[in-house]
Amino acid sequence: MSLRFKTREEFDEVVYAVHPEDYRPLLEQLKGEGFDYPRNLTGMDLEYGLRVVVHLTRLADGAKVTVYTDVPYDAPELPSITDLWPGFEWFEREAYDLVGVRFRGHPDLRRILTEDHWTIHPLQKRYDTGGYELPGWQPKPWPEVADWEEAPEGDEGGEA
Amino acid sequence: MRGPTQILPTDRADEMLINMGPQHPATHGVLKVVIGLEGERVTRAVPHIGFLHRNHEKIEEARTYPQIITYTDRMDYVSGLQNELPFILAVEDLLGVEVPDRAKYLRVIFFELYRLASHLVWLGTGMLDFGAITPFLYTFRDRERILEIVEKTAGARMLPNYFTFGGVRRDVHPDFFKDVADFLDFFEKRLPDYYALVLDSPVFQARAVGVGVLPKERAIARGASGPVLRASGVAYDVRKAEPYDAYPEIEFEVPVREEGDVYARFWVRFKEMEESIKIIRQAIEKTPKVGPYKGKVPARMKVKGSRYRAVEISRGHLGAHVVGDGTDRPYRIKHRSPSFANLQLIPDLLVGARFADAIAILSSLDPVFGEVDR
Amino acid sequence: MGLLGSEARPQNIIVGTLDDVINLARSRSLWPLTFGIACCAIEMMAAWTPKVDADRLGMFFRNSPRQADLMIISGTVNKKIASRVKRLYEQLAEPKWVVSMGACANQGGPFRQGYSVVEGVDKIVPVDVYVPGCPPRPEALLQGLLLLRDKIADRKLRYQQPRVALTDYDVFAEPGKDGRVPVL
Amino acid sequence: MSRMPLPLDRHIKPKLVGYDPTRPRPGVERLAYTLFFGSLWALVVVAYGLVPALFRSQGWLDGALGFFFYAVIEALLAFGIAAVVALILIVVLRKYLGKVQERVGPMHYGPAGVLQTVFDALKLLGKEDFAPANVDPLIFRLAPAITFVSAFLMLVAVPVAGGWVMADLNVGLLFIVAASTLGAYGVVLGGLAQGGKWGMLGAFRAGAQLVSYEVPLALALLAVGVYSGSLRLSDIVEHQQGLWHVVPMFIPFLVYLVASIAELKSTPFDLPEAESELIGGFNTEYSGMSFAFFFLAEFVELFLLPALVVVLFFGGWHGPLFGLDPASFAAQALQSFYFLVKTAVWVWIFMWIRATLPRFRDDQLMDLAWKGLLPLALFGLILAAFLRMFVEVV
Repeated sequence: MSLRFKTREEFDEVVYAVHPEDYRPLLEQLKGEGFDYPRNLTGMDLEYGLRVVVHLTRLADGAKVTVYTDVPYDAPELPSITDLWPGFEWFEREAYDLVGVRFRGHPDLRRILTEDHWTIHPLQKRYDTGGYELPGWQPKPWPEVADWEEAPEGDEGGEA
Repeated sequence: MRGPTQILPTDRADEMLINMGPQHPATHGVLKVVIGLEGERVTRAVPHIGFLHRNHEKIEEARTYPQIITYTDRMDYVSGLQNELPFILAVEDLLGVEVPDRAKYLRVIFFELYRLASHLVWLGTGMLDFGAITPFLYTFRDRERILEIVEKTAGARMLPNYFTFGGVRRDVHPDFFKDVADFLDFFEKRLPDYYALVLDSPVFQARAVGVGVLPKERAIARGASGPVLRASGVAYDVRKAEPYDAYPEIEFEVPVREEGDVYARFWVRFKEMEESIKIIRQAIEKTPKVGPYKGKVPARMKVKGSRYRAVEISRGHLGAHVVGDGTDRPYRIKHRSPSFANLQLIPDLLVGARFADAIAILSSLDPVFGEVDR
Repeated sequence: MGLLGSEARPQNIIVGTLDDVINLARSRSLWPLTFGIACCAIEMMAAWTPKVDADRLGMFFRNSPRQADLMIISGTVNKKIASRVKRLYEQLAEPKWVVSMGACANQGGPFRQGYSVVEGVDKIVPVDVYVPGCPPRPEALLQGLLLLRDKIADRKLRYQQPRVALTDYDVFAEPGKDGRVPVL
Repeated sequence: MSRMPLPLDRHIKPKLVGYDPTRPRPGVERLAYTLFFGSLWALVVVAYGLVPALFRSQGWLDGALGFFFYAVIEALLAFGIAAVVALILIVVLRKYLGKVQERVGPMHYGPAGVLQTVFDALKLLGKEDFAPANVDPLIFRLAPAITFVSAFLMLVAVPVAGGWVMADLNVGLLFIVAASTLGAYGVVLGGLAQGGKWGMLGAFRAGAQLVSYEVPLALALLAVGVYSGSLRLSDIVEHQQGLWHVVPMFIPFLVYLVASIAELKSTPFDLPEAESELIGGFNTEYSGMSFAFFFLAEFVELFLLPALVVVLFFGGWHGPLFGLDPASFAAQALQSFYFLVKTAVWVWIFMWIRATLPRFRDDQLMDLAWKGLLPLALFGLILAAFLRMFVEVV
């Protein structure tokens, strides 16, 4: 089965928007292409779901890629990539802690920055700065991407 | 469960678990490491962080772009000014702002001055962990001179909030270049003292050579950066890999050492100080004497798009991932901090070492908890 | 309490004089605890280095809270470390003082509205001197320490040390359940 | 908010620090050091010279009661010397470290900061002497006393001038070794009794280190005993009349120097305390006066171990007497002055080492003791025996 993703050029890097089911196969392919250095892993809340953005680089020639994928609120699960890049171990823990993405297969998925007994994921947009639930906050509808050959709508950095 | 994390008692009769930190003089802040000891040998090391988690990323979503620069200063507070740059570069990319030449060189000078200041703090506190008090006092004395120079121009000592979109916030003090040149001459005379007290000291060499060896592959896979990575034989420096500001026009070397032990990490930072001196000297020469210090920036900053930029601060690869939604406040900012990635090496490096070595290794990683916990 | 109480001022003139002498000694020999939290810790260290050198006022760092008289809260106290700060305060041997250094320790500083920050260390431990600044200069910290010295030793001042924190703050409270006014 | 007292301190104007670091006051400091030295010398003259002379001239020593009072007074004076030495050395060390580190050290309380230690001592007296819940109370309280007493015991056997010694033991060298070994007990017991993990680690390190370095230390002392033909310290000093022992006994001297720094637990051998590793090691849980006794013992040893260097290797009290009769009071006072000056120089060298070097690791420490110093000390012992034979034959 071919991988479902869209690529585009942004500044000096190649950006891959990928279907969550093909998130790990794509990254395995990139690892095979020699992207050996883990730059960054960001978790973010887009008000219709959660997004994970992975930045990688290749030390040999400095090529850079960005991979992102969206998961819905009710099933915020992604396969872990710590076995490909062990450097993402704490980054995934942080994304779980602050945003709430659960990584399957992570060796030690605990909260890292906040206390273990907390229940909220404070960087989600449903909370205000102080960690209180915003009154009347409603999630937005999921922007359906019917065909991965077309550009997914409204994924340019998230909507206000 | 309420209350601090309970550490389960060990199941081995010959192992003793100790909680090192958050209040421990050798943790450089508020790191907590649960260390299992078998005699003096470390059998396990579990780091716990987050004791300085200050919700940087959440609170920055509620601030306008110029306000956020103040917050970025407070991440790696030892090298305060350097933290502003990745965020500023990312926003400049998204806005398409041009930075004038003079501002580029001024940024480089300040950037490297803070690298010197930060390495001096590291050297002093690192030698405190080795049991020597005197280098600490010497390095802080030299650091004060740097801060005085910065204060004359920027108005504050440690966290000056001086860089801004399109350049720097104000022009430098008339004495600035002379002061910096004087300081460099003074500091070059001081460096042999530090070599004698630290790198060439036989006691230090006995403690540092062959201790805490980090293999090259492991360093890359763990995402280590900065002197920790370069001491393991990888010549990855963001200043060379993705140059920013005036670095492409400046000649400098990236010190690399193959051993990957504590001594190599100390050596790399020493050589970086020497390279910084060279860079500042070149930058002073090449700075245009007249010219604008700030480019044209739209008055109402409406940033749209997503951008990740990185710079090489004293501790390594500091990145900022800025996502704007077209308003004057960011939708999401993620700071990728070097010490955060470097600290993942604690279990790799500490297990099997002796307890005194564990302290030495921690000081050679040089974490700053403002950026680890953010 | 030590050999002689410091809060109660006895009527007996001899004991009273001895009390003054002990207070004088206490004020002249303040040993702070080595406990740096954040940015202010660097400036706290700078206050003991050649340019300012608080050691000339008889202060030097002790690493064990049993031997320290003074705790300088140098940085942001967040909810994860609040219980530890409270425990460290309880571990200090009497008599003990607390200096809150910097805006974060005074009232939360620039991070005041955040979900993980305790809005001022005086919510969990009693504070004797507040030093403003973000971060305060080493000289400002020194001035705060001199103020504390004069507070301890001054007979006319009759300084009553606060013995309890301002609030019975729940150091384990989760954000959203800590009873603060929401920030909207 | 109602629980906070009213801010009565609004009128306080903090006295600004009216001190210009670029303008030190060497005159005042020199005067202070002279006063320190003079007061110590005066105390030594009183304790070793005047009081015994008074008792002897009045014939009070013959009766049991007179001897009892003599012993009590001497013990008090010895304690006084130990206390004064510690008080002086603490402030001198802090000022010396300041000088090395380009700052000034304590200087505001008293002229040039001489009263700083007095304030510290008074404060520790008024500080809560806290014992955590899981300590062994008897041993926890006893350990600082053992440490201090052992340091203090060594003082008894040290001769400061010809005939000026509190107890002229014929087994003086063995007594010194025994007393310094006793000090290890205090440290180890104190670390173990406090029930904390840092204290326990400190106690283990202290036990290993002090016991290991006792061996080369004792062998070095033995070499001196063999060479001079006596274990009595005053005989050893007399034996150095022509040539100081440092020349023929150079190897035992080096061994003794390293081992005594290890006994002192100062850098580069400060592993039992190891402030940056073990918080405070064996004294982590001690506060108030218990801690002060550890502190005091450390500084009494900082005086006594250099004093033993002088007694054993640098000719003790010997120096030019300018034609005075060696048995006269004036000559003895002059000799005690020479002794104190030599000791001061060695104390300075010990402080210098302390200010300069980083710390060794525990296994390197053991390597140095058992693989380096012990063979060297044994060689020194054999050398001493050969030299002795040579001297006796010639």
